[in-house]
Amino acid sequence: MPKTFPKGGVHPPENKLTATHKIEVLPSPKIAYIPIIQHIGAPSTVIVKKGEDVKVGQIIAKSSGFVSANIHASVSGKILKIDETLDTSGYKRMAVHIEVAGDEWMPEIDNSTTLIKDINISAEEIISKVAQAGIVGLGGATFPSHVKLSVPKGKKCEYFIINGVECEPYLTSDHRLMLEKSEEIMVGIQIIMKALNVSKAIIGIENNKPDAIEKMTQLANSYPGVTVEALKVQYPQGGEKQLIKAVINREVPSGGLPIDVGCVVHNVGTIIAIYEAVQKNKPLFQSVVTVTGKSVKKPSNFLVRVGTPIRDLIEAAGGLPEDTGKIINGGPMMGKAVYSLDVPVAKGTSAVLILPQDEVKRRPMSSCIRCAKCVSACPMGLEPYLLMVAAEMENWERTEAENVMDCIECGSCSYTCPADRPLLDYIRLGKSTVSKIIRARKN
Amino acid sequence: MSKLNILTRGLLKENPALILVLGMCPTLGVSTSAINGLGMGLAATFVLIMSNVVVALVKNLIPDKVRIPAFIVIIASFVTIVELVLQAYIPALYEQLGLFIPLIVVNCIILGRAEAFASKNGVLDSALDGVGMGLGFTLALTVLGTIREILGSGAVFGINIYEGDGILVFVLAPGAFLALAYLIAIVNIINKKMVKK
Amino acid sequence: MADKTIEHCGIVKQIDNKKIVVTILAQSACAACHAKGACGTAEMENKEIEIYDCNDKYIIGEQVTVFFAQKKGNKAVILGYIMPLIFLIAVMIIVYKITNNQDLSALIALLSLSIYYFVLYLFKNKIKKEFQFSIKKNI
Amino acid sequence: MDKILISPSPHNLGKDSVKRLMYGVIIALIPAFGFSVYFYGIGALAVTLTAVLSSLCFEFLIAKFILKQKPTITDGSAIITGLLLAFNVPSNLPLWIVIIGALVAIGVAKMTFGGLGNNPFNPALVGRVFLLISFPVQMTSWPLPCSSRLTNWITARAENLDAFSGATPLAIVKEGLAKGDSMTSLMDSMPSHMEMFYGMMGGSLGEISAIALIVGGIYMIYRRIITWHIPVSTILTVFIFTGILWLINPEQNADPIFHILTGGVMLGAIFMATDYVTSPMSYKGMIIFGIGIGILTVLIRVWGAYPEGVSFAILIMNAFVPLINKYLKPKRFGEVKKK
Amino acid sequence: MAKTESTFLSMSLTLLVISLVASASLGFIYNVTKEPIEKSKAEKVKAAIKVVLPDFKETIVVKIPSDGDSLTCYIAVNGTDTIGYAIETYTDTGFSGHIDLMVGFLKDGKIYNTAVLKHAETPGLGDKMDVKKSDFALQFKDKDATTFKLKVKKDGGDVQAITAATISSRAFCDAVERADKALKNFIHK
Amino acid sequence: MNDIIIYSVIMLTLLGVLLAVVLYFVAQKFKVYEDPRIDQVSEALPAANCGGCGFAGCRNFAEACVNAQDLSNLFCPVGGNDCMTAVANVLGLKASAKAPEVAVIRCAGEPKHRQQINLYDGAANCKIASALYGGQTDCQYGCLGLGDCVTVCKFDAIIINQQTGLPEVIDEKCTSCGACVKACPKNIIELRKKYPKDRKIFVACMNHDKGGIAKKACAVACTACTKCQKSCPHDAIVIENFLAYIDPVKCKLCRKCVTECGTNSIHEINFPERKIKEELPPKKEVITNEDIKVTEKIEIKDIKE
Amino acid sequence: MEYILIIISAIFVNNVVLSRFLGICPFMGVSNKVSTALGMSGAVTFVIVIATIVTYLVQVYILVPLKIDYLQTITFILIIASLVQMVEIILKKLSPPLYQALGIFLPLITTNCAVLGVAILVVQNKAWGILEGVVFATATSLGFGLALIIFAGIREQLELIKLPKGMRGVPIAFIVAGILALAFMGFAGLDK
Ligand SMILES: Cc1cc2nc3c(=O)[nH]c(=O)nc-3n(C[C@H](O)[C@H](O)[C@H](O)COP(=O)(O)O)c2cc1C
Ligand SMILES: Cc1cc2nc3c(=O)[nH]c(=O)nc-3n(C[C@H](O)[C@H](O)[C@H](O)COP(=O)(O)O)c2cc1C
Ligand SMILES: Cc1cc2nc3c(=O)[nH]c(=O)nc-3n(C[C@H](O)[C@H](O)[C@H](O)COP(=O)(O)O)c2cc1C
Ligand SMILES: Cc1cc2nc3c(=O)[nH]c(=O)nc-3n(C[C@H](O)[C@H](O)[C@H](O)CO)c2cc1C
Ligand code: SF4
Ligand code: SF4
Ligand code: SF4
Ligand code: SF4
Ligand code: FES
Repeated sequence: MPKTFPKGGVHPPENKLTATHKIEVLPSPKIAYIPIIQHIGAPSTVIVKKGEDVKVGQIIAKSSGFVSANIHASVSGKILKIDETLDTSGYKRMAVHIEVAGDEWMPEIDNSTTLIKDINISAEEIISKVAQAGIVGLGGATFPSHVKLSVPKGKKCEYFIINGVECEPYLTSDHRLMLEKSEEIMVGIQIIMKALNVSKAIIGIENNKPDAIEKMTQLANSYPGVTVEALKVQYPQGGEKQLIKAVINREVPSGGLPIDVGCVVHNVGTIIAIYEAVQKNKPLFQSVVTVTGKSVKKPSNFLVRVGTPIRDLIEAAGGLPEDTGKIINGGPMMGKAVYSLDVPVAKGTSAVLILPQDEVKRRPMSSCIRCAKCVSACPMGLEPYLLMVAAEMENWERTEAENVMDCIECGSCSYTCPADRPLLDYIRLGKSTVSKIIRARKN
Repeated sequence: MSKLNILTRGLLKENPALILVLGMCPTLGVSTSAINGLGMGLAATFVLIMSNVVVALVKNLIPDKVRIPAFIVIIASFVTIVELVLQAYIPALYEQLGLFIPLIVVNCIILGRAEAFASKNGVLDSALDGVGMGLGFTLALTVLGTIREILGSGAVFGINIYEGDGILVFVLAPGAFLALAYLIAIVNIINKKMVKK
Repeated sequence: MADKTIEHCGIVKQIDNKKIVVTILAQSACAACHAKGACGTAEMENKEIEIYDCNDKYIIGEQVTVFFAQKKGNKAVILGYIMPLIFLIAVMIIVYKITNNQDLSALIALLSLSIYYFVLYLFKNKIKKEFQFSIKKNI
Repeated sequence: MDKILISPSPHNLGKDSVKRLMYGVIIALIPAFGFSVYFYGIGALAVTLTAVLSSLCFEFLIAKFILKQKPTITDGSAIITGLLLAFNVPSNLPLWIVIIGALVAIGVAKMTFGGLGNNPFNPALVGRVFLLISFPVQMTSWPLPCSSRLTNWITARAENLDAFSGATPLAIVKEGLAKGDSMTSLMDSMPSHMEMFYGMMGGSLGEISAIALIVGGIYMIYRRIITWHIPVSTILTVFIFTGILWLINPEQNADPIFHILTGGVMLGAIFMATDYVTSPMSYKGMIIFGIGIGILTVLIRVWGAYPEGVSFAILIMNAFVPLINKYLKPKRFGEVKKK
Repeated sequence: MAKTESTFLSMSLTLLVISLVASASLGFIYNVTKEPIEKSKAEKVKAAIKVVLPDFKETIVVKIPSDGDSLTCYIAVNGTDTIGYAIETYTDTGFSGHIDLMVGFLKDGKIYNTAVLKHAETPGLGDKMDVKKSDFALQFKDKDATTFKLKVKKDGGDVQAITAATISSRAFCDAVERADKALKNFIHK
Repeated sequence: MNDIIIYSVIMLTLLGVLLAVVLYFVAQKFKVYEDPRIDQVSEALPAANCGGCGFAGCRNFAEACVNAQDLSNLFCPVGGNDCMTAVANVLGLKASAKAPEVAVIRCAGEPKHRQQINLYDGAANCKIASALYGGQTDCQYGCLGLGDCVTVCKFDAIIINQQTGLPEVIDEKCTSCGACVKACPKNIIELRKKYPKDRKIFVACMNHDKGGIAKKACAVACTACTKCQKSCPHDAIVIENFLAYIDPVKCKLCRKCVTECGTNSIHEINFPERKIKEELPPKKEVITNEDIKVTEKIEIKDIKE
Repeated sequence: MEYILIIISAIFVNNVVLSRFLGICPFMGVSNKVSTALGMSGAVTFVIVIATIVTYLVQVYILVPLKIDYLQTITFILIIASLVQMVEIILKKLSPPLYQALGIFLPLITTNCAVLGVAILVVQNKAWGILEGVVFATATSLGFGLALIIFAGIREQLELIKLPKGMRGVPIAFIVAGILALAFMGFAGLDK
């Protein structure tokens, strides 16, 4: 029996349409819109001005704190303006508009494909390079990676876990990266193991990617301490708490972080970014994006510059299909719906999903039949039906008492509910209200 | 408040059993048949009127802090009288009502009216209030008893109205709860409509 | 956790140098009752709670929330009602086994409750420590 | 192109719907229904049709005219209630009694609470127990099953009413033991275990054929309509508890296989205890719920006034469901132990 | 009139006076009703005896032993003629426990009639033992326990039980049998 | 016979005295009877238990009143001044007077005024929708039309107008409890001073964007053009953050600004028809089916009792 | 064995609330939250047991010998009323904090049908001595507690539900009680 996490989870149809499509490089857009908030944490401060010329890889916004990240130009050209632009949040936020001219890179960046294996800098230097390069987690949360690499005093990291699960249906960017950049990943792992000072690294990959498992296992033989764990296909195995449970059978305590059980988890994309930052001085300004959907003419995996409007990606994939109902930035379970094609790709964008109306239009909800399917589906052992009612009745004490803050917003509950109740919608409302209350209490 | 109002509000608008939901134990316990309901209702009415009158008479003599015990003594005396009289002259009813006769003492309606009305009003008003509330209670019990008797044993006041046994549950405990629940619901709705008008 | 504490609205009545007295309206069975206006037995009773440890400043007449742990409430019930009950029944059974006289054993059991209460009295200070209330300001 | 939709995640929708689940249960009930028509003929058909149709009617009328909601009779839950009510009564029950049962089940036990999903008690069982207590005579005289009914089923219903009155095996055992007969002699007059497994015995029309019910149960588990927790824990508890009693005194107690094959244990455990609305939400809770049903069933059967106890046991445990839900929470991931 | 203040004295005094008045008047009423109460109790017994026995003039009350307990037996006489025996019997095996019956036997030991004095059986089921509710009790008329087995048919006797109330029927038989046995014992002695 | 009476008398009298003694102790030492004024104050209150006063329920408010030294900070918006006067009379204090208020909806963006750019398909709840996106139109400030304010109003005083997709306040029912103000995630609802005959003038817009952007998003948006400000003879209009606001205290209902506004975003309500017909952009056109579509899925839940 | 039958009978078969209809007021009034229901049943048990003992002794040693048992009702109610108050006084005097804790934890019941009803039932049963009486009283209160707690659980669940308008509050509570009583009928005969 392949390992998996023991409780909850669902198994939606996988639909990995682009699993065999090689990553193609998409040319730079005419105008790039680079948002200055692309991560969890404090927004960065813009350090360029309108009219200035920038080069690829040049810092245009500086990290404004420990939990924050630098933002680099992904294209070269002239800054048109710094203005409010619609981003994936659905709100207008500040972005730097760059009119592309040529493709001039910062000189220190090594733009070759040669693999550099030797790691000859110290752990501290690695972390500072990662921070410099503005790397954030590409697994979805876009949490600044250098924070995770700086293990707090008193804690010890025993395992470095590589998240190659890609449990979301449709998405294949991590899968392709594992096939096409396997060596880089291995070197990246070595770098991070050095930074974290750990000797054991485990790559978790779900069984629906046998080619990736095979390739990584082969390579792992020549890298000491690295092993590959094949996992049963089960959503949300990619959630770091579930992954840790599945791989080393430890439970991150409620309200805790992976480091509390001696783990650090990184996504494979993040690892490649770290490799490039450390070995090639290349900051994070590109992203591998799966553009897919059942009606999409040419579903593909693209390597895209940050700031490219998703319109360009969709065009490259054969244009917007007639029956489009929803455009999603990310996977169908956790991604964000967007309604404008002008939304730019950000660091954390891993997919643009175009789903037809009849597949995504929600059915009207009926009353809860207490079937407990949501309870058995919840990987966190919560009772979604109860959380929803509590949030609906605005009984925040109860919502909090029922551990709403543990919800990882995986959506398994809403997915599974036969009465089509918008469980997660209300649970999120509960979470945000309760966290406000908790914050107010602390002050 | 007009005298008529005092007299009639207990019937529907402030019906002690159906609107105020007081004295539920006897209401449920003795409403197995219309006649039992009527008997219990009248017994309670008697105690209610008498205690209201007496309380209204002596209300100023009683210091505030012994008010409740004094009322209890008064009420309990009348209950005992009812007990003795029933036993002597209507022994059949006495046996039917059983435990619930002494329990009139703790019936909130009686103490409640003594406290809330009689201790603040004159003798005549208190008597009228007693009559109104008592009849309201009696009405509720009789109606409930009739419903349960018709459904449960196919009779009204012991007179058969259809053949067969009826739906037995209604003379048993669950039927009491169910019938009362719907009766209260209906009366509530009617009352709300009347208030609106 | 909301589910595990009991809260009551109260009003600061008196403030000494160390102690705050809060009056709360005990939610007696009747307090929630729709018919309490018609019913005299309703025990609308003000209870006074003394609070010893508090950091914030309060003023007389201020609305506060008094709360204490559900667990302690259960403990209070056990100390106040369940333990004496068990004690009573135990004494009754023992005395009955010895004397074989039911009524006597009942009487003795009843009287023996005073022993229980005496013991309770001895533990007065401990109990006082146990049942502390806390207050917080109403937001 | 229409407007682009937006909504919070997830954007993927599962394919389960209330209707699919309910009709799944109805499909699972078909084998048992087939057996009962085979054994009881037109009586079974008439009672079942009456129960289902009147359940639908009452639900429609109440929803439309009293609650003023949009009637939801197509979701299938009222059909299940009707079916299961019919399955729990004798096939010769006068139809007007069946209609009263449906009224109580739908009107009192379900719609009074606001309809599907809100009722704390199993509607079909409330209907059934209501009838059992109200019409003890009619509810406890069963026709004997007889396969010939199918061939001449036109006349069968009329005959059923008086000619073939029999008792359920459990009632025979209870009476017999009360009279002082020994278990061995009672068992001799009883159908064999194999016959009971098919359903050759007296009883309510849907409860007799264990095999048909088990097939239905397996189908529901396969389609993930129910999980195994409640049926297995219930049946196992009955088996173990009666097994212990049997081992202690085989002359006074029937054997455990007899107990699980008779008196609606199968029907109750597989179809009625598993009703979503009235059963606990966590696996732990479901198992406790099942054990509770098992123990109560045996208690009532062996020491109580009723020969059959499943209906009461389920209803009583229904009452405990909110407490079970309150105190038996699923294990939270990464639960921090409180000191 | 001003409201009386709550002082210790006034409080005690009021309650004292109220109790005094209450108890005195209660005592009075008790005295008045005492006789009627006793009379009505006696009436009830007398009425029952009249039902269960043919005409008679007077009764002699005796206690007759019945395994470990004793039953009240009213010997009905017309002058010196013994008409029959009315026995106040009971059973504890009713569905709701205790049942009191009056059973009348003629001189030859035949049951003349029965009457229910007190029961708490379920209305609609067990309460059919009352003649007013069903014919169940009539089947005991003119039966002799030596030929008519006082057991319900399910238990191998001759009594047709009330449908769905076998327990009550059984209890009824038990009470009648108790009276029968006690009487036979008594007469034989 | 007489024994019985004597025993009875002794028995009951003893008990009576026992009870008196017990009660005496209870009364003397322990019981604090509830201030009877709490009941009286409660009676004067409207018993709506809406929380508009800032307390959990009417009774808590009554308690607070009884315990307070003065009533200046205590006000029941539902009962209004009459009610507070009654309370003050009971307590012998001075009532705090407050101008009666009424809720107004500060958004007029009907479907025909603002172009719908997407279709919200999540849970029908304004808070959820607003946490996710700016709404179904380009205006990030406008009403979402999902009716949180309706759910929360205990007096059935707000309804969603099926044609405009916007909430409307029924003035007679509104008690100015403020529940809707708290409920609206877009802060669209304001409690405004109640003028005679329920007349009101206010800017029905919350759009803080610059004029051009605002105007593009919604035809009736306030563009902060300052025309109204200039026209107001009472200096009642302030413009802040690209949005005009009419100070209800200063406003004298002269209606000058209303005609001045180029985008028709100042609303006048309950005024008599103007004598001189002015060129005003038509207020309400025939509404097409297309426009109502958005509001169809609003499920207005039962108001909790 | 006899005691066991009394216990089973009082808790399940003839449950005070569901079959004897005693103590309906606290049943309806206090059973909103499971936690209070639990505490409440503890308190009720104590009060009922004490009241039973005292009234039994008074009945057997005072009322009956003096032939004034017709004063039963009035004596019992007075005794119960003072007893409850006395317990309070004692607690308050001995341990004010404990008293305060109980005060805000528990709604207080002084007199209700159940207390008086049980006292009367016990002295009415001629076959019982005081031991049986105490067992009966305890079991009855446990039955009261059981009903109260189950009921509180169901009501907490119903809180989360939109009930039809007319049924909210008392009517739905009675419906639940009715169905509960129906279910409890299954225990019939267990006390034999
Ligand atoms: C407020 C906050 C603080 C965090 N602090 C740390 C940290 O100190 N060390 C660390 O390794 N990760 C830290 N994380 C990162 C989380 O462990 C987690 O990796 C990140 O939120 C992304 O996880 P996800 O993609 O599963 O949501 C922090 C996250 C948040 C939101
Ligand atoms: C429900 C859920 C599913 C997730 N699925 C994946 C996944 O399939 N692949 C992945 O790399 N990260 C996934 N994540 C994010 C991880 O939890 C975690 O944040 C990430 O692996 C940390 O690596 P990063 O900091 O490099 O992003 C998921 C998170 C959640 C909450
Ligand atoms: C609430 C209730 C009350 C009952 N009352 C009686 C009764 O008074 N007398 C009786 O014999 N059986 C009564 N029964 C029925 C018995 O429990 C039992 O089912 C019946 O006596 C079986 O006898 P049968 O063989 O005559 O059907 C009652 C049942 C219930 C549920
Ligand atoms: C697995 C399953 C079992 C069910 N069992 C019952 C049942 O025993 N009785 C019943 O009335 N309805 C049953 N239903 C239908 C439905 O859940 C029931 O009517 C609700 O209780 C009504 O709110 C069942 C439904 C499912 C899915
Ligand atoms: S409650 Fe949260 S963690 Fe649980 S299934 Fe729903 S979204 Fe996932
Ligand atoms: S899955 Fe849906 S219907 Fe089932 S319990 Fe959860 S919320 Fe209710
Ligand atoms: S409209 Fe708003 S302020 Fe007015 S009553 Fe309703 S919720 Fe209260
Ligand atoms: S005004 Fe009402 S409908 Fe509009 S957004 Fe605010 S709460 Fe929602
Ligand atoms: S009437 Fe029985 S407890 Fe109130």
